[in-house]
Amino acid sequence: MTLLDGLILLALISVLVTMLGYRLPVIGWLTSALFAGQLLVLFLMSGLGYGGDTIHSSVALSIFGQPLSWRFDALSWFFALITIGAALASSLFAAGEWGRQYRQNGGNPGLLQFSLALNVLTMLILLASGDLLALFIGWELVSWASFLLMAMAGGAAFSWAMRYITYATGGAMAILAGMGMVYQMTGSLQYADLMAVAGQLSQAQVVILSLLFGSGFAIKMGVLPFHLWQAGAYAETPGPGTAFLGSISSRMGLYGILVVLVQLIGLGRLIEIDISFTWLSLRDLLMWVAAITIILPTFTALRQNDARRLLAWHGVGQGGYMLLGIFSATALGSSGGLMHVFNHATYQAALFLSVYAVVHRTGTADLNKLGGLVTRMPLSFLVMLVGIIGLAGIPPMNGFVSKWLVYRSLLIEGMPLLFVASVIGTLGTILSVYKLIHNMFLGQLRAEHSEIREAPWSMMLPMLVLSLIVFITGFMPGLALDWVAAAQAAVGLPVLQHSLGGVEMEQGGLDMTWLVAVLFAGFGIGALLFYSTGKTRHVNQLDNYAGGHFLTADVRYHYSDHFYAGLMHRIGHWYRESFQWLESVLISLTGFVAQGASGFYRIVQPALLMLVVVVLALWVVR
Amino acid sequence: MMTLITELFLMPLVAFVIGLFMVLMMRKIGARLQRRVGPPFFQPLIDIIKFHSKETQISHGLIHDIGIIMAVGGYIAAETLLPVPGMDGIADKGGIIALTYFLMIPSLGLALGVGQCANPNGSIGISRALTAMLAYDIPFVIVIFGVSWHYGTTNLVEMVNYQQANGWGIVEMPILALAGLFTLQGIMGKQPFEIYVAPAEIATGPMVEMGGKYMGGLFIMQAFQFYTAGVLYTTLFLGGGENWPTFLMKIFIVVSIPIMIAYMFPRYRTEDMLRLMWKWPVIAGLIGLALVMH
Amino acid sequence: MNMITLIVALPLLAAFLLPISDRALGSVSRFVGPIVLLMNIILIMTLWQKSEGAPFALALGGFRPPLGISFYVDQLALLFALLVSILALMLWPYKADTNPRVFGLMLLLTGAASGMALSGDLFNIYVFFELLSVASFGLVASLRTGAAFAATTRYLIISGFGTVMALTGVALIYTQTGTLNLAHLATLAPQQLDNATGLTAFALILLGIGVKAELFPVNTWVPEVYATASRRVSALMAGLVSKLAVLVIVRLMVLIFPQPEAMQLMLALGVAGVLIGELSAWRARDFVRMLSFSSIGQLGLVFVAFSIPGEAGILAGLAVALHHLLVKPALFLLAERWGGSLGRLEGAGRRSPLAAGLFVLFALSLVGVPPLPGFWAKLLTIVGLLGQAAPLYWFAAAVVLVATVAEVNYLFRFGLTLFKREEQSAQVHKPHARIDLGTVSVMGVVLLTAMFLIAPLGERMQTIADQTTDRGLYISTVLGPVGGAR
Amino acid sequence: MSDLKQIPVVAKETGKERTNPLANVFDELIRFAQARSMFMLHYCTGCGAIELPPAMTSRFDMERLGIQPMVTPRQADILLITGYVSIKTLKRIILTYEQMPSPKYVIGICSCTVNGGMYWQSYATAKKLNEYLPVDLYIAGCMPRPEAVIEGLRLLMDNIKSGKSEPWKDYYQRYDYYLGNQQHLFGDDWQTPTDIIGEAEHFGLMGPETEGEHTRLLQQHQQPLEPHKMRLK
Amino acid sequence: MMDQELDRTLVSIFNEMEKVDYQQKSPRRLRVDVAPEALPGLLELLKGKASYVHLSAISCVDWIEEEEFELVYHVWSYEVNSLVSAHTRIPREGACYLSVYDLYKPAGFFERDIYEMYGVYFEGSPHMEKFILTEWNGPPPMLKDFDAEAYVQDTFNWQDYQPDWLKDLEEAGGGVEIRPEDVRR
Repeated sequence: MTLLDGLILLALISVLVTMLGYRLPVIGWLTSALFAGQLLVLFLMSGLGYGGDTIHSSVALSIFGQPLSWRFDALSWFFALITIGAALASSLFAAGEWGRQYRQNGGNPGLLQFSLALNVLTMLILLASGDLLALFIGWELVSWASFLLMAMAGGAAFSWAMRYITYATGGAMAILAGMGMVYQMTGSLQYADLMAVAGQLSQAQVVILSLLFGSGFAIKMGVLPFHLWQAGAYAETPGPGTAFLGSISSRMGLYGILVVLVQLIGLGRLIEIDISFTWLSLRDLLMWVAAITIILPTFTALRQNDARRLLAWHGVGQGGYMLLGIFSATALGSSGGLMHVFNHATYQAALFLSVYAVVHRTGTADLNKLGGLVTRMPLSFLVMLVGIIGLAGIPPMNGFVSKWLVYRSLLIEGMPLLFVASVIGTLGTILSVYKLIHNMFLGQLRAEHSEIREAPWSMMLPMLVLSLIVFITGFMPGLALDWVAAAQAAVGLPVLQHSLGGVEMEQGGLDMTWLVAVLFAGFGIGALLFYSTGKTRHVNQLDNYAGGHFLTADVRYHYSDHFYAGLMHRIGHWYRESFQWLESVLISLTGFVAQGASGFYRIVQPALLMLVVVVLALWVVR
Repeated sequence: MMTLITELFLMPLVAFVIGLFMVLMMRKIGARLQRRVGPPFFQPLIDIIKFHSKETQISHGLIHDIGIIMAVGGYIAAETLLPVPGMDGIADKGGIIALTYFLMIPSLGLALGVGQCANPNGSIGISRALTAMLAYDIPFVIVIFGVSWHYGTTNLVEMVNYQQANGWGIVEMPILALAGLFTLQGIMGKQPFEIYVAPAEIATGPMVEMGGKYMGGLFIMQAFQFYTAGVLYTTLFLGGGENWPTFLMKIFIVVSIPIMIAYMFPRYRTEDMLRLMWKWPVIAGLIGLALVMH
Repeated sequence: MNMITLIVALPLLAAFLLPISDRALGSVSRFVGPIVLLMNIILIMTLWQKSEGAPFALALGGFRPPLGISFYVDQLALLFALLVSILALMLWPYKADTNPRVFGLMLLLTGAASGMALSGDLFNIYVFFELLSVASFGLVASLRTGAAFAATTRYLIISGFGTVMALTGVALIYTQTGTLNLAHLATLAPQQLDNATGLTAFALILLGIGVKAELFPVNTWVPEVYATASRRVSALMAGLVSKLAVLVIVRLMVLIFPQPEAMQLMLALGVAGVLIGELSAWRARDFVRMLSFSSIGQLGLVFVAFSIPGEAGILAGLAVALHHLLVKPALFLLAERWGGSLGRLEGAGRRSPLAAGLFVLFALSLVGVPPLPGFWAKLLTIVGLLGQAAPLYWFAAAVVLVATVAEVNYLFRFGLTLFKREEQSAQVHKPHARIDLGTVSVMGVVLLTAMFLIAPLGERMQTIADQTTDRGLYISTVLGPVGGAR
Repeated sequence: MSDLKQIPVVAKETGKERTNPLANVFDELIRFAQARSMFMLHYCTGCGAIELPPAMTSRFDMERLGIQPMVTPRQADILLITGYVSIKTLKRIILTYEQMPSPKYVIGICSCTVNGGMYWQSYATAKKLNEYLPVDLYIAGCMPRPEAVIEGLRLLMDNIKSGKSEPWKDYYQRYDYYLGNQQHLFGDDWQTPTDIIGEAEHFGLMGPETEGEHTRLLQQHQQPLEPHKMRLK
Repeated sequence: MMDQELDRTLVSIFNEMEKVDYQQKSPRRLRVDVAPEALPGLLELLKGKASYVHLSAISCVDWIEEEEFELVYHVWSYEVNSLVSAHTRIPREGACYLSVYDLYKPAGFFERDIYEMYGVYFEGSPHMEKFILTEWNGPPPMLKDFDAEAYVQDTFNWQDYQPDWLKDLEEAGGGVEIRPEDVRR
């Protein structure tokens, strides 16, 4: 009964508890306590995070002659930490008043807690997988668990969940095909056998394997060609479910890529393979896919008018950074990619929770119907501010550290166009996150929102803790970099030498503690200079210069719709919705073929059919 | 350690003083181009004192104040990353990538402050300012990549030493320097790319609700902005500061070029600015990059 | 040993006696059928204990094996005979208004089916196959509606052609080898049947028997018949009868036609069946029509699985067949109250949560979501297919995978409409009959236990697969150790 | 061009007595800075504004005096009211004046602001500007030449430097008088978004005549606009 | 240039209508006097047949002695390059007239202005609310019987005139070139 078994057992218990007690009003607190328990068990295993050896589970099965085993190594510990942390934050958020209001509006908070617990259980099983078969089992369970979480909101959520599960099953089938190929090549599905034979695989085999496994995992990760399902599905999930999905659910795809492409097949093999007619190697192609995944979703997010949709599109975009970091295969780049998983999980969850705090109070997430909430919901504003600084990757917060690592490795490797592409992504993020915080919290406070209050404490607590984490890992990135280094070692990537403040390198390293200290010293001097002169006088929002025009409260003069008009004049016509068009072509094609197929069953005259069949059979045999 | 603390305090002060003179130079050049006498010697300083001494300091909320504090404080912190003759500050703790992101903090702070003022002119101005940032940052990033690749380091102090050893950057990377100069126009936010401060159209955009010490803070920020642009360009291409007289002469010349261009041009519309910034400097940058890389 | 014949004889006897006893015993005659089936089950169970795995042959009427009718009873046959009786018992038409003739036909069907499973003689199989078709015509038309009669006539014509083809195939084999005993044929086949005529014979038999097994070109009757017949009959036909036909074909393939062209022919037809079945199910908007197309697709998958050479193929095929045998009838029973178009079904799940839960469970297993047994079946098939070198097998694997995606799409389109909150027209959904729900939940329990006991079940099926592919064992048990040189 | 003395301004020297000498030096510096760096609000109310561009450009160059045209009242110190003041424009002038941060100065250019000028018998123009808002300085002339404008500005600079220029306090100290005149013109429901009485308290300039029956009339139908306080609960 | 004798179309229009007298004011200007009820018809004909498509203004004259308002419609033709001003007289008391907004869209503004300045109400004009004098709630100011100066005297008060303004100026060292007394009257 190893620690790993304890963890999985606890997760199973929490699923059962939520399944049985989903009607109890206190189910939210119960689930949060169970998640806290799981976190505790995880800390007991925290030796893994600092280079400890892998913990094996005592359960080992052999079904149809295939051995199944489970184990936890540094990489899975790192991902499990994020998963349980995000789940704890989401269930705490949903436990208090949010749950009561959700129940009044006809929702079922118990079901939400149950699906959260189920998701965590399935993810732990996936992370603990010891061989390819266990990996696939865990993968399917995770896809179906998040299907439940996405579909529980009913109505529009059904169609998005339907779209998601079709994509996810396509991905799973690709992985199954990959497993079949591996079995055909190596005769077994164990990691060790594949790693042993990976060296001798022919180029064609490596390409097929990496495409099958890569595209399978990429679908869940929302990499470019398969990213259409993610934004809508995450936006339609009820409240904290989105925070959980947005922060960790799509990173399971990254875990898969790390295990199969990086650990088993090894990036070295990918670098060797050159794609004909181009000077790109397969790894460069994957890096370019990641770079484009950064740009396109970010600039789609720029045009969204729904806060949840905007953040969900950013989730897709940020996935590109992680892939870019990991495929760079250098110590700096891969640590940047891995740390970005942790960073993104923290600030994405904080952002989603603060959006849902606003939705809880105002009832809408439409950016054109909000404004000026900073005076009424200051703490939510603070959380969103910390979140957007993290998402945009600006210094004091942790987002900057992981992006710096990725940029630094691109700089050393000498990949200028990728460097510029990812910076374009960052700039796009800065633009769209400012639109988010401006349309929601700044600007004119509407008359109907003047009486709303700050979100209740049960919702505010997880948000504040998350934003604190975002700042602390930004201030002292060494904390997270230790886990990342252990994960790198587990996966076979070169390990990054780092200090508490960041990375010391003679050609220009980074020391965040110094930078943040100097930054706050600068703010201190600025504040000193500011508050030493003259007493400020606060005025009402109507006391504004508008060219001599008298502003009145009933007029909405808050500039929020079509926010970047100038930019859109230049790049507006570049938005061609080409991926939606491609998808609709695929669907209509299958519909056409299906019509042909079912037409076969409408022919009435069986005798004629039989004659044709017989003639065919004889001809085939002859 | 003691010298570092004094450096951390001294560098912003030096930056402020030089920045003031740069603003003065700007207004003098502007006046001379319009065949005017131009403001007296201490005019920028007087303006700032006057702003801070106003009786009324109109504020629209705490975030409006924090915005100005972030703007001024952000630049004060950014100055310590720029090496000047004799003082290196914390340039080695964060290289040129950290510096570019540090320069984004003041504009983000200002954007938040202006957002709270709930003035439509302000919001339109900020959306244009961020679009301008998107416009000039792409060629700027290409230039940074080329420079860091050429010197093999992102640490500004190392770059200066490299240039002291074997010649200025502008000699080895002329086209990149040209692209850098083009983006300098955008970074300093001067005339051709200054649509976000269109006085007649959107009442100076972000600065519409800034009175008293708020506007004073922004004047200080402008001084810092000129200084940072000048010193950064000199550090990257003109061999940085080996001694104060030549260093001052270099940064003043570097800053005077965009200013002279500025007073010749009207303001571009946002989409034309995007087209211009994404065409010529990017092409020049890429060509320079190609030359540097091979 | 002769109890085994009782399994076949008892139901046939009961079937003939039933109409008479109905007049004499009145209502009690309703329970004659289930009692007979129960006795059958007990008989088979005791037989399985006694034979503890060793196959044995039984020559009827005293003739030495190559001549007379001989039964070959090995694990596979016993398994299918047991399943015939169990499934017939579960899907027994308990409704009050069914007239006694339907009971008779059901018993006839079970007798013929178990006969087909057990018999070791080609002609004997054909006779039982004929008996089976006759019984199924009667059952399918039992609802006496206009549509039922029209569907049955079309079904009659197709299966008539089918039986004719099967007969010509058997005749062809007889002319070539001069014998019809399977074991004897197995010894002669490598020399005499390994040529074009052998292949034609196989093709003819394949298509002939394939009618019942919903093989691709000859399954046009499936949607109409399942839509018009009563749900229990179509459950029986889709679940049981098709599997027996497949069993026969596999038996022939293993023993008589081991050449690869035969397998590839079956594979091609199977792949076409999967593709056409799944795609038309994806288009279907009516619950029962969707189920019938889905069963065509699943049967195609069974053929694809069985066409993998060696015992891996048999194992995979067996797994997929058994799984489909359990899931499809359950879904048909659910269709009792949930027939009709997609729109009518909105919110049905909220009214009967147990039925909706079971539907989701079966759908998940059909699609192949792990720990459920469906996953292991699909895994074995895919791994088996990809293990082969021939590109046709790889194409088959690709088709199966794409088909799964289509399966998920149409199954869960129905699944989600069940849970949709219906707004205005709250169609009155009659709750499921208690007996239907009972059988479906029993099948659900069986599925879940299979999930937990997957490891031991895996070994048991592995032994069955080894035994069936062992041609030498078959020949030696039937013809005795001397291996009858005739 | 009339001198300041004639304009009836009753601003007494209030405020705290200066104890330490340094405070005087500091005041001196502030007054010098305020005098030497005046920002002129670019708001052309009437025809006189045509004289301002020549005053700004190369021939007369106001910038040598430290004067720059600014667009928003928030950044401006001087409000130049040029040309006839129609009743409609007067509303905008008062709104802009109240939006300017004090110390603020008003210069009435052109004789139309002094006594109605050539539109003296028009029903639509305000005749005497300093009834509605405290005016520092008048520059007469039916469009005074740029030299006169600059001369006026220099005079204003001297007044500021010598600390004589206090009329902006008068607006707060005698708000009731000004409000009365304004209500007389615009009707009793006249209101502006700025809360003048609040500002008077802020600067400690609440004289006896700040509140009166006119302000009571104002408070009847306009609650002073409270700023949105940042609150948690 | 319009030829000396009148254009045939104009002549045909005027003959159609009775009680119409017209005189050629200058080569390009024609004055037409017509009865109030006939004016819209005339305008319609001018616009339709005689290409007078541009209504440049409607002016109103207050004949206080004859207790009448005179409305003048100035219509211009681009082809013939000539102006027709149609004059008509309407009674002064309770003056109201028909709007020609449907013929000429600019009429909306002119009618609104005249209503505000003279009080002549035009039925059918789209918006007849206050236009320029938003703050004015006195009588229509352009009427002759409105004495603006009297109104100004009692609503506004004046700067008190400082007679010795020149002495203070001279004390301060300034001075004027032309003394006030010998300024040309």
